[in-house]
Amino acid sequence: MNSFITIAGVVLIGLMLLVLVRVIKGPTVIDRLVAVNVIGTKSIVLLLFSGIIFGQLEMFVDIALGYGLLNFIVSIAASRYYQHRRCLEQKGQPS
Amino acid sequence: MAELPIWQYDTLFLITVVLFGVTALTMQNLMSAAIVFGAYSFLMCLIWTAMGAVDVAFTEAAVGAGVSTVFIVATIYNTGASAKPRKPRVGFKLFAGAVAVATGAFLLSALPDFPAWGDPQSPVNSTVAPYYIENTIRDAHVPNIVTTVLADYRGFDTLLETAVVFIACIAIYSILRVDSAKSTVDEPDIIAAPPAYDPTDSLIIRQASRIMVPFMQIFALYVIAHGHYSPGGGFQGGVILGASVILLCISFDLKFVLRQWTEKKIMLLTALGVLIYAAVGVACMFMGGDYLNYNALDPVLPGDMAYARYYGILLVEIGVGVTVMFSMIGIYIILASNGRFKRGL
Amino acid sequence: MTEHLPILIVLAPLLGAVFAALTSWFWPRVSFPIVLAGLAISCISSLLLVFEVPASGVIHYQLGGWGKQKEYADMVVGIQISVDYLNGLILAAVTTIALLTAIYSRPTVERELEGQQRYFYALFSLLVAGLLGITITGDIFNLYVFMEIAALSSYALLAYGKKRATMASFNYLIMGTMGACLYLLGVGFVFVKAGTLNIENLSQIIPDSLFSSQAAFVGFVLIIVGAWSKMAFFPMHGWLTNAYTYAPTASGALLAPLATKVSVYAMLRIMITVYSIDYIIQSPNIQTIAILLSTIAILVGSFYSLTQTNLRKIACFFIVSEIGYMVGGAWLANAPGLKGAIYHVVADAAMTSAIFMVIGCIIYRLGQADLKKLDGLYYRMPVTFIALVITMAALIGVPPTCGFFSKFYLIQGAAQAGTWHFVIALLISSLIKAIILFRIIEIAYNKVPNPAKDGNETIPREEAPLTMLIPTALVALGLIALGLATDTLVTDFIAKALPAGLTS
Amino acid sequence: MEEIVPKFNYIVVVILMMTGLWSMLAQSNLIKKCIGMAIFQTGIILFFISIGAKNNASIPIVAKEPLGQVLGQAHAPEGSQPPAKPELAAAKAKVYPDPPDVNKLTNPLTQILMLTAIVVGVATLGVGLALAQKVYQQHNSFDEDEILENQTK
Amino acid sequence: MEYIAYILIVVGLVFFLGTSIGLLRFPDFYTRMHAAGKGDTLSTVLILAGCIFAVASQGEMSWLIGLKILLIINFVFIGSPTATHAMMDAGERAGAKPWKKKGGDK
Repeated sequence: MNSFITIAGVVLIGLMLLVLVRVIKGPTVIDRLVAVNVIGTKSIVLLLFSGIIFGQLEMFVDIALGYGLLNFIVSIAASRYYQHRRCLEQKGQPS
Repeated sequence: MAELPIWQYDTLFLITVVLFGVTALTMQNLMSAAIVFGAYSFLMCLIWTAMGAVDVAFTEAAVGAGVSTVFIVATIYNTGASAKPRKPRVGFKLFAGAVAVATGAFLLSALPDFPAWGDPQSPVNSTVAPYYIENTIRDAHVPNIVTTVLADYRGFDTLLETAVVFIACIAIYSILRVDSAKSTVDEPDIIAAPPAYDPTDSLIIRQASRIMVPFMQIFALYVIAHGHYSPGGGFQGGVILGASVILLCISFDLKFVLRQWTEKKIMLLTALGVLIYAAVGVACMFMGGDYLNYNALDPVLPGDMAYARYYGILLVEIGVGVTVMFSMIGIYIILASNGRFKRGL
Repeated sequence: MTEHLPILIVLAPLLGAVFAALTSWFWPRVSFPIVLAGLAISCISSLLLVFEVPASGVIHYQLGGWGKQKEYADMVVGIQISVDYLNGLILAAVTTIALLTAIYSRPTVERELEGQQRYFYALFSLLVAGLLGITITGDIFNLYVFMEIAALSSYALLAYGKKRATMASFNYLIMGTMGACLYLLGVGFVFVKAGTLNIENLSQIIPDSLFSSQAAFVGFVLIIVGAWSKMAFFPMHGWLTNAYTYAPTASGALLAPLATKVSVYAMLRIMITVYSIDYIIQSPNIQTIAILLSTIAILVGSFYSLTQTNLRKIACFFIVSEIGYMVGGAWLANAPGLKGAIYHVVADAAMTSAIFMVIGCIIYRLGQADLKKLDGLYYRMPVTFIALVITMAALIGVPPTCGFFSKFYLIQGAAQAGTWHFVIALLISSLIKAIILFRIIEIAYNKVPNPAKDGNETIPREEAPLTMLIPTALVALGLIALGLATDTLVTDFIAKALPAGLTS
Repeated sequence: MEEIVPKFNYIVVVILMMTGLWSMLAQSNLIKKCIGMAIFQTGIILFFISIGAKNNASIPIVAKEPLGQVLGQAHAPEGSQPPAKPELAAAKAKVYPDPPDVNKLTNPLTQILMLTAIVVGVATLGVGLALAQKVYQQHNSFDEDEILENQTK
Repeated sequence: MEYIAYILIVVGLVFFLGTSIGLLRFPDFYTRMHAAGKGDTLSTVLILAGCIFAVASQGEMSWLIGLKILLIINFVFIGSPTATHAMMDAGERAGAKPWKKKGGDK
């Protein structure tokens, strides 16, 4: 079981690297935001995987829960920023 | 090389994290840099779990996901996001690069002298640390060694750490606070287009936060109280509590929160937490022990000597939680409202 | 309660600050007396402790009651604070100057920071707590935390100033954080090889087994460079002048004498106690580099001070050169050099405090401190002017002020080590300070303004208010008193603070 | 290669720290300086956590079997009569017969140090951002060169 | 039990593969949002559910852990779509341009 979880985790990280490409490339800020949000959600999963591998999931599940609760604050804050400022692709605003 | 439990994760994360760090610094837009920096701290949190440092990971999760990126976003909201340098500064950059490379080479010159990674017999792991691992349970009945060392063996550090958070809050207050009633300067109209933003549009966000916030607060209290048995404690719980209020600020309105948490309340409670912590120490002194020696509190706390430490740790964790929660709220509100405590992100 | 004196030194200002922050929302007038009381308690306890050290030896205080553990090779598992000959003296100096500055600062704060002084005294007190903590702690990580406490409050105190202060404070934040980070990294490198953070344990482990370790060497260099950038030593001195020049008077008067000196103390502690003098002698390369850098620092500071016209900026460049004295003296690594360095830490704290207080008085009355506009200062503010002359004399090194004796020891040490360039730099720096003194005298005493122009018969006497004048006069007189007490200070305290191996 | 593989961590740490240091020195944008500062700090934290890691070791929380019993002991007798002190101590002795194996738990000390360092880092970041914001209010720019031009004007 | 865990995690990973490819290959913000918003939430929920079974199969199941993972699923289920909504709204208001076929109506 553990080896399966380890491999699954590695695959997950590999796919996260694909998302990372979008973070680096992403033409506008909001594309990056989407990609980062995906990475944040997947971090919860990886935290639980680590817990299973360490064999002490009850310790890690708290962190994952905290993460799950906090994860979307950044996304909402950043989207609020664009809702108010509306300056995604203005002149002189490199992205 | 013997294997760490999950070195595969660790190696991959390390490479990724360097990529993220470099990416965050090369972005030409500050919002991008802030967002990538947020992702950077997600990954840092994972690295620390992979190395077995759960409390650190929890703190980073709370700080990275909860507050630090939001602080940067709040600052950019009140200023501007462009990071195009006016001058290229090529020569200076090369010079700084040379300094950095030289420093790095100097640091790496000590590499052969280091113990191998994960060696249980290295000096760090075999000099003082075994004391903590072997005696925590006996001294304080707290299974989470990190909590005991944090609040008891090195409790003075934690008092100062709480003081640092408190200082940060009052420092930011005194740097940025402008009394808009007295200020002669008008509020800079930083929002180019007038905020023709109808708040009813955000019904979904509001409802979602309305569901999440109570859970966050209950969970944070659980984290503070349960820090003796699982990762967590005053700081992490305090940050989550603070983040829950910050979420309210973001999804509703700054005014909505300020109706409940006035400036005065926030700043007073920030100081109160440090006072709780320091007062526990002073109480120890008056009952005949050294400063922060919770054993001296044995007569007034239930249980045996070790339980006096157990409850002493709980008391100071509450103090840490209070200070951290209100400092985080205070810092966010000051940054987001440009020091005016009126409206903001 | 006497056994709790060591912790009271730090705790009193800390608690004073917290109470001041609380009361500032209800009774703003109360927070200043509370801070003053905290500083006074701290001052009294440190003075009591200094005189207790010769009687009872080094005083250790275990926080949380966690002391040495027999079964674990006598390692200290908690945090220990300790007072010995070296830091007892500096504690007394820091607390006294802080108390005097607090009394002094009241009128200037009320005038300069009107309407925004809610947390000023809380931050003031926290800064003092941080500096005292750096001095008293016996744990290198704890030292880092105290460093950050002092640093964060000083950023805020400096940013209280007018327009350019903010950017200067930001630059200070970047440099200060870099220094603190390098220090922390150095602690990490030491920790890798030694496994403990307690200074007492480290002072046994490092000379025993780590003299040839490259990691310990890298750690040493990083810690020293970190301390250097905190104290604005030569290549990293850029932040200091702007930060202190544009700060409000009260912040400048507190920070300029204390913050840099305490960093010098931290460096001395790492050099003398944690590593040992033998270690410095064994690694001659850094010794040469450090002495060379301090020579350059002295020269750069002195020459730049000659080009300035703002008295505050001149004083800031004096600090840069004085730092060179102390660092150079410490790295001479012989008995007279170290004596001179330690003595100069105390003396320079008093001298810098005096000069910044004098400048504060001048600014309070005249609104600026530009050298060219000081004409007739002697007739308008005689006490202030005399204090300025005494201070400048001490900076030059005229006997019987304290400046003379510290220079005497430093030159003796440099001669013993054969580093003549350091001696020459010291002399040039004295000469330049003398030039500046004569310029001041020429402007302030010889240029008599014409009173009839203003419609007055005589030049009006307008000294600063007494709460400012008395501390200024006290510190200026203290310079002479320190000079007269040199003998007792050196034989009873400083000579005993030196490591045992050094013969004089 | 045998030198590098077990010490791969340290190399990455040094790269991270130097990225941060470079950014603090060279970037002209104030916010980026702040971000670089944070990266430098995380590099140091990573360094400390790396030196405290142990092979085949678990997280520094004492094993879970006794945990449930301790929970029962400590919190159950809320309404009922709490056991007398010696009894409780005896029960403790039963629950934790041996101290935990040192090599099976990672080093807690480095983790505590770094908890403190993270908190200090956030505090510094906050103050840095506040100062940057104030600078922006005065000069309407985050660019260091532009601010210098403004000041000398 | 164990096989249910395997299946759930693998299916979750497949969905995540779809998400990443979608994020990488789709041409504009709105279509990427489509991939990220749905695939991400679904795959996370599936893998987390897989984790519940994985823990159960190892015999470490305590109702508390199960409950907490269910709570996490709940919060991801609330939080992730909310974030998606907020980002989409922000993108639209801030003026992200939808992709048009090259040579289409210009």
